[in-house]
Amino acid sequence: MLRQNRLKIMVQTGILCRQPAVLDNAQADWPRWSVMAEQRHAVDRLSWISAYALRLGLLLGVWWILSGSTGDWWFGLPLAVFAAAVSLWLTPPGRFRLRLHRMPFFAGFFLWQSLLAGWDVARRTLSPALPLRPEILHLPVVLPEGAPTWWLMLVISLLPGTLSVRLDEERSLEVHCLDSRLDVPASVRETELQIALLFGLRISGADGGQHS
Amino acid sequence: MILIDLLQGMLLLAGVGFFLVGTLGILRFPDVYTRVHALTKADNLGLGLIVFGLLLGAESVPVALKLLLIWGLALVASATAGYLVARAARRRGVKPWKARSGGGA
Amino acid sequence: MNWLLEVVAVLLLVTLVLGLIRIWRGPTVADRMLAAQLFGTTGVGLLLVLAELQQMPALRDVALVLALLAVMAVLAFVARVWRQDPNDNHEGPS
Amino acid sequence: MPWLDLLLGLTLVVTAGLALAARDMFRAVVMFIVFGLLMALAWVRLQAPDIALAEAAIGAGLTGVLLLDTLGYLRRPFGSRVDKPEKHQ
Repeated sequence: MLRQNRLKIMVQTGILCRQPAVLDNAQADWPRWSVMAEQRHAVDRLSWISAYALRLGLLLGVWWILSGSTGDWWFGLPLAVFAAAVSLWLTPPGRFRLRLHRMPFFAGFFLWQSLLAGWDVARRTLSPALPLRPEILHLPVVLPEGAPTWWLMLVISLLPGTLSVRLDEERSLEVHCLDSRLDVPASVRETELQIALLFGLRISGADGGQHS
Repeated sequence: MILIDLLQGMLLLAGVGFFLVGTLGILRFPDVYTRVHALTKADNLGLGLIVFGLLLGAESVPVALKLLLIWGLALVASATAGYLVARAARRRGVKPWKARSGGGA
Repeated sequence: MNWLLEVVAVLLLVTLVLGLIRIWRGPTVADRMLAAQLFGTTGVGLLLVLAELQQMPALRDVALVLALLAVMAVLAFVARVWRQDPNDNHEGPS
Repeated sequence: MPWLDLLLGLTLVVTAGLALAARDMFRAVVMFIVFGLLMALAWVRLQAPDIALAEAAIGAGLTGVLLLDTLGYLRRPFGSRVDKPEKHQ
Protein backbone atom coordinates (compact mmCIF):
# COMPACT_ATOMS: atom_id res chain seq x y z
CA MET A 1 0.00 0.00 0.00
CA LEU A 2 1.43 3.27 -1.00
CA ARG A 3 0.86 6.12 1.34
CA GLN A 4 1.76 9.04 -0.77
CA ASN A 5 0.91 12.57 -0.56
CA ARG A 6 1.74 15.81 -2.07
CA LEU A 7 3.96 17.74 0.21
CA LYS A 8 4.98 21.23 0.00
CA ILE A 9 8.11 22.26 1.65
CA MET A 10 7.97 25.90 2.39
CA VAL A 11 11.32 27.34 2.99
CA GLN A 12 11.67 30.64 4.63
CA THR A 13 15.29 31.17 4.00
CA GLY A 14 15.49 30.20 0.41
CA ILE A 15 18.41 27.90 1.08
CA LEU A 16 16.33 24.79 1.27
CA CYS A 17 14.26 25.48 -1.77
CA ARG A 18 13.09 22.38 -3.58
CA GLN A 19 10.25 21.20 -5.73
CA PRO A 20 7.33 19.60 -3.98
CA ALA A 21 7.42 15.87 -4.46
CA VAL A 22 5.07 14.66 -7.14
CA LEU A 23 2.98 12.15 -5.30
CA ASP A 24 -0.67 11.43 -5.36
CA ASN A 25 -3.15 11.97 -2.67
CA ALA A 26 -4.23 8.50 -1.67
CA GLN A 27 -3.94 8.91 2.03
CA ALA A 28 -5.99 11.74 3.37
CA ASP A 29 -4.92 11.48 6.98
CA TRP A 30 -1.40 12.57 6.32
CA PRO A 31 -1.25 16.16 7.41
CA ARG A 32 0.20 18.66 5.06
CA TRP A 33 3.29 19.89 6.64
CA SER A 34 5.87 22.39 5.86
CA VAL A 35 9.33 22.76 7.12
CA MET A 36 10.80 26.10 7.75
CA ALA A 37 14.32 26.70 8.76
CA GLU A 38 14.26 28.89 11.76
CA GLN A 39 17.14 30.99 10.76
CA ARG A 40 19.63 31.19 7.99
CA HIS A 41 22.76 29.20 8.47
CA ALA A 42 25.00 30.59 5.87
CA VAL A 43 28.23 28.71 5.57
CA ASP A 44 30.46 31.60 6.34
CA ARG A 45 33.56 32.11 8.35
CA LEU A 46 31.69 32.39 11.62
CA SER A 47 30.06 29.03 11.18
CA TRP A 48 33.43 27.44 10.42
CA ILE A 49 34.84 28.86 13.61
CA SER A 50 31.90 27.81 15.72
CA ALA A 51 31.87 24.35 14.15
CA TYR A 52 35.58 24.03 14.91
CA ALA A 53 35.06 25.09 18.49
CA LEU A 54 32.19 22.63 18.93
CA ARG A 55 34.10 19.71 17.47
CA LEU A 56 37.22 20.57 19.43
CA GLY A 57 35.17 20.64 22.61
CA LEU A 58 33.59 17.30 21.77
CA LEU A 59 36.93 15.70 21.00
CA LEU A 60 38.47 17.04 24.18
CA GLY A 61 35.52 15.56 26.07
CA VAL A 62 36.04 12.22 24.36
CA TRP A 63 39.74 12.33 25.25
CA TRP A 64 38.85 13.08 28.84
CA ILE A 65 36.56 10.07 28.91
CA LEU A 66 38.98 7.74 27.14
CA SER A 67 42.02 8.66 29.19
CA GLY A 68 40.04 8.22 32.40
CA SER A 69 40.83 11.78 33.48
CA THR A 70 44.46 10.91 34.12
CA GLY A 71 45.46 14.24 32.69
CA ASP A 72 47.68 13.21 29.81
CA TRP A 73 46.85 16.44 28.11
CA TRP A 74 50.28 16.91 26.50
CA PHE A 75 49.19 14.22 24.06
CA GLY A 76 45.45 14.68 24.05
CA LEU A 77 45.31 18.38 23.38
CA PRO A 78 47.40 18.46 20.17
CA LEU A 79 45.62 15.33 19.01
CA ALA A 80 42.21 16.92 19.52
CA VAL A 81 43.29 20.10 17.73
CA PHE A 82 44.55 18.05 14.80
CA ALA A 83 41.54 15.73 14.74
CA ALA A 84 39.07 18.63 14.78
CA ALA A 85 40.86 20.16 11.80
CA VAL A 86 40.76 16.84 9.94
CA SER A 87 37.07 16.44 10.69
CA LEU A 88 36.35 19.91 9.30
CA TRP A 89 38.32 19.00 6.20
CA LEU A 90 36.43 15.72 5.74
CA THR A 91 32.95 16.96 6.63
CA PRO A 92 32.51 20.72 6.31
CA PRO A 93 29.95 22.32 8.61
CA GLY A 94 26.45 21.62 7.42
CA ARG A 95 23.44 23.83 7.28
CA PHE A 96 21.85 22.25 10.28
CA ARG A 97 22.87 22.53 13.81
CA LEU A 98 21.81 20.42 16.74
CA ARG A 99 20.16 22.37 19.48
CA LEU A 100 22.00 21.08 22.49
CA HIS A 101 19.33 22.22 24.89
CA ARG A 102 16.83 20.00 23.07
CA MET A 103 19.06 16.97 23.52
CA PRO A 104 17.61 15.82 26.88
CA PHE A 105 14.06 15.85 25.51
CA PHE A 106 15.11 13.92 22.47
CA ALA A 107 17.04 11.43 24.61
CA GLY A 108 13.96 10.88 26.74
CA PHE A 109 11.80 10.30 23.68
CA PHE A 110 14.41 7.99 22.22
CA LEU A 111 14.92 5.93 25.39
CA TRP A 112 11.22 5.44 25.93
CA GLN A 113 10.64 4.49 22.32
CA SER A 114 13.52 2.04 22.24
CA LEU A 115 12.17 0.43 25.39
CA LEU A 116 8.84 0.02 23.63
CA ALA A 117 10.63 -1.30 20.55
CA GLY A 118 12.52 -3.96 22.47
CA TRP A 119 9.36 -4.97 24.27
CA ASP A 120 7.48 -5.20 20.99
CA VAL A 121 10.12 -7.44 19.41
CA ALA A 122 10.30 -9.56 22.55
CA ARG A 123 6.54 -10.04 22.58
CA ARG A 124 6.48 -11.12 18.96
CA THR A 125 9.46 -13.41 19.31
CA LEU A 126 8.21 -15.21 22.38
CA SER A 127 4.67 -15.66 21.18
CA PRO A 128 4.35 -19.16 19.69
CA ALA A 129 2.20 -17.94 16.81
CA LEU A 130 4.91 -15.49 15.67
CA PRO A 131 2.49 -12.61 15.02
CA LEU A 132 4.21 -10.86 12.14
CA ARG A 133 2.62 -9.10 9.25
CA PRO A 134 5.54 -7.42 7.54
CA GLU A 135 4.91 -4.87 4.88
CA ILE A 136 6.90 -2.29 2.99
CA LEU A 137 5.51 1.21 3.16
CA HIS A 138 6.52 4.29 1.23
CA LEU A 139 6.37 7.40 3.33
CA PRO A 140 7.23 10.91 2.21
CA VAL A 141 9.94 12.63 4.19
CA VAL A 142 9.32 16.24 5.11
CA LEU A 143 12.63 16.88 6.78
CA PRO A 144 15.20 18.64 4.66
CA GLU A 145 18.05 16.70 3.13
CA GLY A 146 21.24 16.24 5.02
CA ALA A 147 21.75 15.62 8.68
CA PRO A 148 18.05 15.64 9.73
CA THR A 149 17.17 12.96 7.20
CA TRP A 150 20.07 10.82 8.30
CA TRP A 151 19.00 11.12 11.89
CA LEU A 152 15.49 10.15 10.90
CA MET A 153 16.62 7.06 9.04
CA LEU A 154 18.84 5.88 11.86
CA VAL A 155 16.30 6.58 14.58
CA ILE A 156 13.46 4.92 12.68
CA SER A 157 15.43 1.68 12.63
CA LEU A 158 15.49 1.71 16.41
CA LEU A 159 11.81 2.48 16.90
CA PRO A 160 9.04 -0.06 17.40
CA GLY A 161 8.26 -2.10 14.33
CA THR A 162 9.96 0.06 11.74
CA LEU A 163 13.15 -0.24 9.73
CA SER A 164 14.29 2.18 7.10
CA VAL A 165 15.24 0.36 3.92
CA ARG A 166 16.10 3.05 1.44
CA LEU A 167 15.37 6.56 0.32
CA ASP A 168 14.61 7.25 -3.31
CA GLU A 169 15.12 10.36 -5.36
CA GLU A 170 11.67 11.69 -4.73
CA ARG A 171 12.31 11.72 -1.02
CA SER A 172 10.03 8.91 -0.25
CA LEU A 173 11.37 6.62 2.44
CA GLU A 174 10.88 2.91 2.15
CA VAL A 175 10.06 1.57 5.57
CA HIS A 176 9.81 -2.07 6.39
CA CYS A 177 7.40 -2.54 9.24
CA LEU A 178 6.89 -5.63 11.33
CA ASP A 179 3.17 -5.30 11.66
CA SER A 180 1.09 -3.42 9.13
CA ARG A 181 -1.74 -3.18 11.64
CA LEU A 182 0.21 -0.67 13.69
CA ASP A 183 -0.07 2.95 12.77
CA VAL A 184 3.41 3.23 11.35
CA PRO A 185 2.92 6.57 9.52
CA ALA A 186 1.86 8.21 12.76
CA SER A 187 4.93 7.08 14.64
CA VAL A 188 7.23 8.09 11.80
CA ARG A 189 5.53 11.48 11.76
CA GLU A 190 6.07 11.83 15.49
CA THR A 191 9.75 10.97 15.04
CA GLU A 192 10.07 13.57 12.30
CA LEU A 193 8.56 16.13 14.62
CA GLN A 194 11.02 15.29 17.37
CA ILE A 195 13.99 15.49 15.02
CA ALA A 196 12.76 18.79 13.62
CA LEU A 197 12.63 20.13 17.15
CA LEU A 198 16.10 18.79 17.80
CA PHE A 199 17.45 20.68 14.82
CA GLY A 200 15.46 23.80 15.56
CA LEU A 201 13.31 23.42 12.46
CA ARG A 202 9.70 24.34 12.62
CA ILE A 203 7.11 21.98 11.26
CA SER A 204 3.74 23.56 10.95
CA GLY A 205 0.62 21.42 11.21
CA ALA A 206 -2.18 20.54 8.86
CA ASP A 207 -2.91 24.07 7.81
CA GLY A 208 0.65 24.90 6.91
CA GLY A 209 1.00 23.38 3.48
CA GLN A 210 -0.75 24.11 0.29
CA HIS A 211 -2.89 21.31 -0.94
CA SER A 212 -3.26 20.53 -4.58
CA MET B 1 22.66 0.29 49.17
CA ILE B 2 20.69 -2.90 48.99
CA LEU B 3 18.15 -1.10 46.86
CA ILE B 4 20.78 -0.05 44.36
CA ASP B 5 22.11 -3.59 44.23
CA LEU B 6 18.63 -4.87 43.59
CA LEU B 7 18.01 -2.35 40.83
CA GLN B 8 21.36 -3.16 39.26
CA GLY B 9 20.61 -6.85 39.32
CA MET B 10 17.23 -6.32 37.73
CA LEU B 11 18.67 -4.14 34.98
CA LEU B 12 21.42 -6.65 34.21
CA LEU B 13 19.04 -9.59 34.10
CA ALA B 14 16.58 -7.66 31.93
CA GLY B 15 19.46 -6.79 29.59
CA VAL B 16 20.46 -10.42 29.27
CA GLY B 17 16.82 -11.29 28.70
CA PHE B 18 16.65 -8.92 25.77
CA PHE B 19 19.88 -10.31 24.35
CA LEU B 20 18.39 -13.80 24.51
CA VAL B 21 15.20 -12.57 22.89
CA GLY B 22 17.17 -10.85 20.15
CA THR B 23 19.09 -14.01 19.35
CA LEU B 24 15.90 -16.04 19.48
CA GLY B 25 14.37 -13.52 17.09
CA ILE B 26 17.28 -13.94 14.71
CA LEU B 27 16.63 -17.66 14.83
CA ARG B 28 12.85 -17.58 14.55
CA PHE B 29 12.02 -14.68 12.26
CA PRO B 30 11.33 -15.68 8.67
CA ASP B 31 13.44 -13.36 6.49
CA VAL B 32 16.34 -10.93 6.43
CA TYR B 33 14.27 -7.82 7.02
CA THR B 34 12.46 -9.11 10.08
CA ARG B 35 15.75 -10.40 11.45
CA VAL B 36 17.22 -6.94 11.14
CA HIS B 37 14.36 -5.76 13.32
CA ALA B 38 15.28 -8.27 15.99
CA LEU B 39 18.95 -7.35 15.77
CA THR B 40 18.65 -3.59 15.95
CA LYS B 41 15.95 -3.33 18.56
CA ALA B 42 16.23 -6.13 21.07
CA ASP B 43 20.01 -6.21 21.16
CA ASN B 44 20.49 -2.51 21.52
CA LEU B 45 17.97 -2.42 24.30
CA GLY B 46 19.72 -5.34 25.98
CA LEU B 47 23.08 -3.61 25.75
CA GLY B 48 21.52 -0.40 27.00
CA LEU B 49 20.03 -2.09 30.05
CA ILE B 50 23.34 -3.77 30.84
CA VAL B 51 25.14 -0.44 30.46
CA PHE B 52 22.68 1.27 32.79
CA GLY B 53 23.01 -1.58 35.26
CA LEU B 54 26.79 -1.21 35.26
CA LEU B 55 26.46 2.58 35.46
CA LEU B 56 25.00 2.16 38.95
CA GLY B 57 28.21 0.52 40.08
CA ALA B 58 30.60 2.77 38.16
CA GLU B 59 33.42 4.09 40.31
CA SER B 60 33.91 7.47 38.65
CA VAL B 61 32.34 9.88 36.19
CA PRO B 62 34.68 9.13 33.26
CA VAL B 63 33.97 5.43 33.59
CA ALA B 64 30.23 6.10 33.51
CA LEU B 65 30.62 8.36 30.49
CA LYS B 66 32.77 5.78 28.76
CA LEU B 67 30.03 3.20 29.23
CA LEU B 68 27.51 5.59 27.70
CA LEU B 69 29.91 6.34 24.84
CA ILE B 70 30.24 2.64 24.10
CA TRP B 71 26.47 2.26 24.08
CA GLY B 72 26.03 5.21 21.75
CA LEU B 73 28.64 3.82 19.42
CA ALA B 74 27.00 0.41 19.42
CA LEU B 75 23.62 2.03 18.71
CA VAL B 76 24.87 3.94 15.71
CA ALA B 77 26.85 0.95 14.54
CA SER B 78 24.02 -1.52 14.55
CA ALA B 79 21.43 0.91 13.21
CA THR B 80 23.79 1.63 10.30
CA ALA B 81 24.59 -2.03 9.80
CA GLY B 82 20.92 -2.96 9.80
CA TYR B 83 20.07 -0.22 7.33
CA LEU B 84 22.92 -1.18 5.01
CA VAL B 85 22.02 -4.85 5.03
CA ALA B 86 18.33 -4.12 4.46
CA ARG B 87 19.13 -1.75 1.60
CA ALA B 88 21.54 -4.20 0.01
CA ALA B 89 18.97 -6.98 0.27
CA ARG B 90 16.32 -4.73 -1.27
CA ARG B 91 18.63 -3.74 -4.10
CA ARG B 92 19.35 -7.33 -4.88
CA GLY B 93 15.66 -8.02 -4.98
CA VAL B 94 15.32 -10.20 -1.92
CA LYS B 95 11.58 -10.47 -1.50
CA PRO B 96 10.17 -9.61 1.90
CA TRP B 97 8.38 -12.46 3.56
CA LYS B 98 4.61 -12.08 3.62
CA ALA B 99 2.25 -13.51 6.15
CA ARG B 100 -0.08 -16.08 4.70
CA SER B 101 -3.69 -15.05 4.41
CA GLY B 102 -4.90 -13.96 7.78
CA GLY B 103 -1.48 -14.78 9.13
CA GLY B 104 -0.27 -13.53 12.45
CA ALA B 105 -2.42 -13.60 15.51
CA MET C 1 27.00 -9.09 43.42
CA ASN C 2 29.70 -11.14 41.78
CA TRP C 3 27.61 -14.24 41.41
CA LEU C 4 25.04 -12.21 39.51
CA LEU C 5 27.66 -10.85 37.14
CA GLU C 6 28.89 -14.40 36.60
CA VAL C 7 25.41 -15.58 35.76
CA VAL C 8 24.98 -12.67 33.37
CA ALA C 9 28.31 -13.44 31.68
CA VAL C 10 27.46 -17.13 31.24
CA LEU C 11 24.03 -16.29 29.83
CA LEU C 12 25.55 -13.86 27.35
CA LEU C 13 27.95 -16.56 26.21
CA VAL C 14 25.01 -18.93 25.79
CA THR C 15 23.40 -16.27 23.60
CA LEU C 16 26.55 -16.20 21.46
CA VAL C 17 26.46 -19.96 21.05
CA LEU C 18 22.82 -19.78 19.95
CA GLY C 19 23.79 -17.17 17.39
CA LEU C 20 26.20 -19.67 15.86
CA ILE C 21 23.21 -21.66 14.62
CA ARG C 22 22.07 -18.76 12.44
CA ILE C 23 25.55 -18.29 11.02
CA TRP C 24 25.78 -21.95 10.13
CA ARG C 25 22.27 -22.22 8.69
CA GLY C 26 22.29 -19.04 6.65
CA PRO C 27 20.38 -19.23 4.35
CA THR C 28 21.46 -16.01 2.64
CA VAL C 29 24.82 -14.37 3.17
CA ALA C 30 23.06 -11.37 4.68
CA ASP C 31 21.76 -13.53 7.49
CA ARG C 32 25.27 -14.65 8.29
CA MET C 33 26.53 -11.10 8.29
CA LEU C 34 23.70 -10.04 10.57
CA ALA C 35 24.53 -12.79 13.00
CA ALA C 36 28.15 -11.61 12.97
CA GLN C 37 26.96 -8.12 13.86
CA LEU C 38 24.90 -9.69 16.64
CA PHE C 39 28.08 -11.29 17.91
CA GLY C 40 29.69 -7.88 17.98
CA THR C 41 26.94 -6.35 20.11
CA THR C 42 26.78 -9.32 22.46
CA GLY C 43 30.56 -9.37 22.71
CA VAL C 44 30.56 -5.72 23.72
CA GLY C 45 28.06 -6.48 26.48
CA LEU C 46 30.06 -9.47 27.63
CA LEU C 47 33.30 -7.48 27.71
CA LEU C 48 31.67 -4.74 29.78
CA VAL C 49 30.37 -7.29 32.27
CA LEU C 50 33.78 -8.95 32.45
CA ALA C 51 35.44 -5.58 33.00
CA GLU C 52 33.32 -5.16 36.10
CA LEU C 53 33.72 -8.75 37.19
CA GLN C 54 37.49 -9.02 36.84
CA GLN C 55 38.15 -5.42 37.88
CA MET C 56 39.96 -4.74 34.61
CA PRO C 57 39.08 -1.27 33.33
CA ALA C 58 41.14 -1.92 30.19
CA LEU C 59 38.43 -4.27 28.98
CA ARG C 60 36.17 -1.29 28.39
CA ASP C 61 38.64 -0.11 25.78
CA VAL C 62 38.53 -3.55 24.20
CA ALA C 63 34.74 -3.23 24.09
CA LEU C 64 35.03 0.17 22.44
CA VAL C 65 37.38 -1.16 19.77
CA LEU C 66 35.13 -4.14 19.19
CA ALA C 67 32.05 -1.93 18.79
CA LEU C 68 33.93 0.14 16.22
CA LEU C 69 35.39 -2.70 14.22
CA ALA C 70 32.47 -5.11 14.26
CA VAL C 71 30.60 -2.80 11.86
CA MET C 72 33.56 -2.72 9.53
CA ALA C 73 32.85 -6.30 8.55
CA VAL C 74 29.28 -5.38 7.60
CA LEU C 75 30.54 -2.35 5.68
CA ALA C 76 33.03 -4.47 3.78
CA PHE C 77 30.32 -7.00 3.07
CA VAL C 78 27.89 -4.44 1.68
CA ALA C 79 30.48 -2.48 -0.24
CA ARG C 80 32.50 -5.37 -1.65
CA VAL C 81 30.77 -8.70 -1.60
CA TRP C 82 27.16 -7.81 -2.25
CA ARG C 83 27.65 -4.84 -4.49
CA GLN C 84 26.80 -6.41 -7.79
CA ASP C 85 23.40 -6.57 -9.35
CA PRO C 86 21.71 -9.92 -9.09
CA ASN C 87 21.65 -10.23 -12.87
CA ASP C 88 25.32 -9.95 -13.65
CA ASN C 89 26.61 -12.89 -11.71
CA HIS C 90 29.07 -13.71 -14.45
CA GLU C 91 31.04 -10.57 -13.88
CA GLY C 92 33.28 -9.97 -10.94
CA PRO C 93 33.26 -6.60 -9.25
CA SER C 94 35.60 -4.17 -10.88
CA MET D 1 34.04 -19.22 36.83
CA PRO D 2 34.52 -22.74 35.55
CA TRP D 3 31.26 -22.70 33.60
CA LEU D 4 32.18 -19.65 31.63
CA ASP D 5 35.64 -20.97 30.84
CA LEU D 6 34.38 -24.40 29.90
CA LEU D 7 31.71 -23.02 27.60
CA LEU D 8 34.13 -20.52 26.08
CA GLY D 9 36.77 -23.16 25.41
CA LEU D 10 34.28 -25.57 23.87
CA THR D 11 32.75 -22.89 21.67
CA LEU D 12 36.19 -21.81 20.56
CA VAL D 13 37.10 -25.32 19.43
CA VAL D 14 33.71 -25.84 17.77
CA THR D 15 33.96 -22.53 15.92
CA ALA D 16 37.45 -23.33 14.68
CA GLY D 17 36.23 -26.69 13.50
CA LEU D 18 33.24 -25.16 11.72
CA ALA D 19 35.43 -22.57 10.02
CA LEU D 20 37.61 -25.38 8.72
CA ALA D 21 34.73 -27.62 7.74
CA ALA D 22 32.68 -24.98 5.91
CA ARG D 23 32.66 -25.61 2.19
CA ASP D 24 30.98 -22.31 1.54
CA MET D 25 33.73 -19.71 1.67
CA PHE D 26 31.53 -16.97 2.99
CA ARG D 27 30.41 -19.14 5.85
CA ALA D 28 34.03 -19.93 6.63
CA VAL D 29 34.91 -16.22 6.68
CA VAL D 30 32.08 -15.35 9.04
CA MET D 31 33.04 -18.26 11.27
CA PHE D 32 36.58 -16.93 11.30
CA ILE D 33 35.36 -13.50 12.40
CA VAL D 34 33.39 -15.11 15.21
CA PHE D 35 36.43 -17.17 16.11
CA GLY D 36 38.47 -13.99 16.43
CA LEU D 37 35.90 -12.51 18.76
CA LEU D 38 35.80 -15.59 20.95
CA MET D 39 39.59 -15.70 20.97
CA ALA D 40 39.59 -12.14 22.27
CA LEU D 41 37.26 -13.26 25.05
CA ALA D 42 39.58 -16.15 25.82
CA TRP D 43 42.51 -13.74 26.17
CA VAL D 44 40.38 -11.72 28.53
CA ARG D 45 39.80 -14.79 30.66
CA LEU D 46 43.54 -15.42 30.63
CA GLN D 47 44.06 -11.98 32.23
CA ALA D 48 45.62 -10.50 29.10
CA PRO D 49 43.52 -7.47 28.14
CA ASP D 50 46.20 -6.04 25.85
CA ILE D 51 46.32 -9.16 23.69
CA ALA D 52 42.53 -9.20 23.77
CA LEU D 53 42.54 -5.67 22.38
CA ALA D 54 44.87 -6.68 19.56
CA GLU D 55 42.85 -9.80 18.84
CA ALA D 56 39.57 -7.89 18.74
CA ALA D 57 41.05 -5.28 16.42
CA ILE D 58 42.96 -7.60 14.13
CA GLY D 59 41.18 -10.93 14.37
CA ALA D 60 37.55 -9.88 14.56
CA GLY D 61 37.96 -6.59 12.71
CA LEU D 62 40.64 -6.12 10.11
CA THR D 63 41.22 -9.69 9.01
CA GLY D 64 37.50 -10.14 8.55
CA VAL D 65 37.34 -7.03 6.38
CA LEU D 66 40.31 -8.17 4.31
CA LEU D 67 38.89 -11.64 3.81
CA LEU D 68 35.50 -10.24 2.80
CA ASP D 69 37.19 -7.92 0.36
CA THR D 70 39.08 -10.84 -1.09
CA LEU D 71 35.86 -12.76 -1.47
CA GLY D 72 34.42 -9.79 -3.31
CA TYR D 73 37.25 -9.98 -5.81
CA LEU D 74 36.95 -13.68 -6.34
CA ARG D 75 34.41 -14.59 -8.94
CA ARG D 76 31.61 -15.44 -6.64
CA PRO D 77 32.49 -19.04 -5.84
CA PHE D 78 29.46 -19.05 -3.60
CA GLY D 79 27.24 -17.41 -6.21
CA SER D 80 24.38 -19.75 -6.77
CA ARG D 81 23.40 -20.01 -3.16
CA VAL D 82 23.27 -16.30 -2.56
CA ASP D 83 19.92 -15.35 -3.90
CA LYS D 84 18.00 -18.47 -3.31
CA PRO D 85 14.48 -17.43 -2.28
CA GLU D 86 13.76 -18.37 1.26
CA LYS D 87 11.01 -20.46 2.64
CA HIS D 88 9.31 -19.83 5.88
CA GLN D 89 10.74 -22.32 8.32
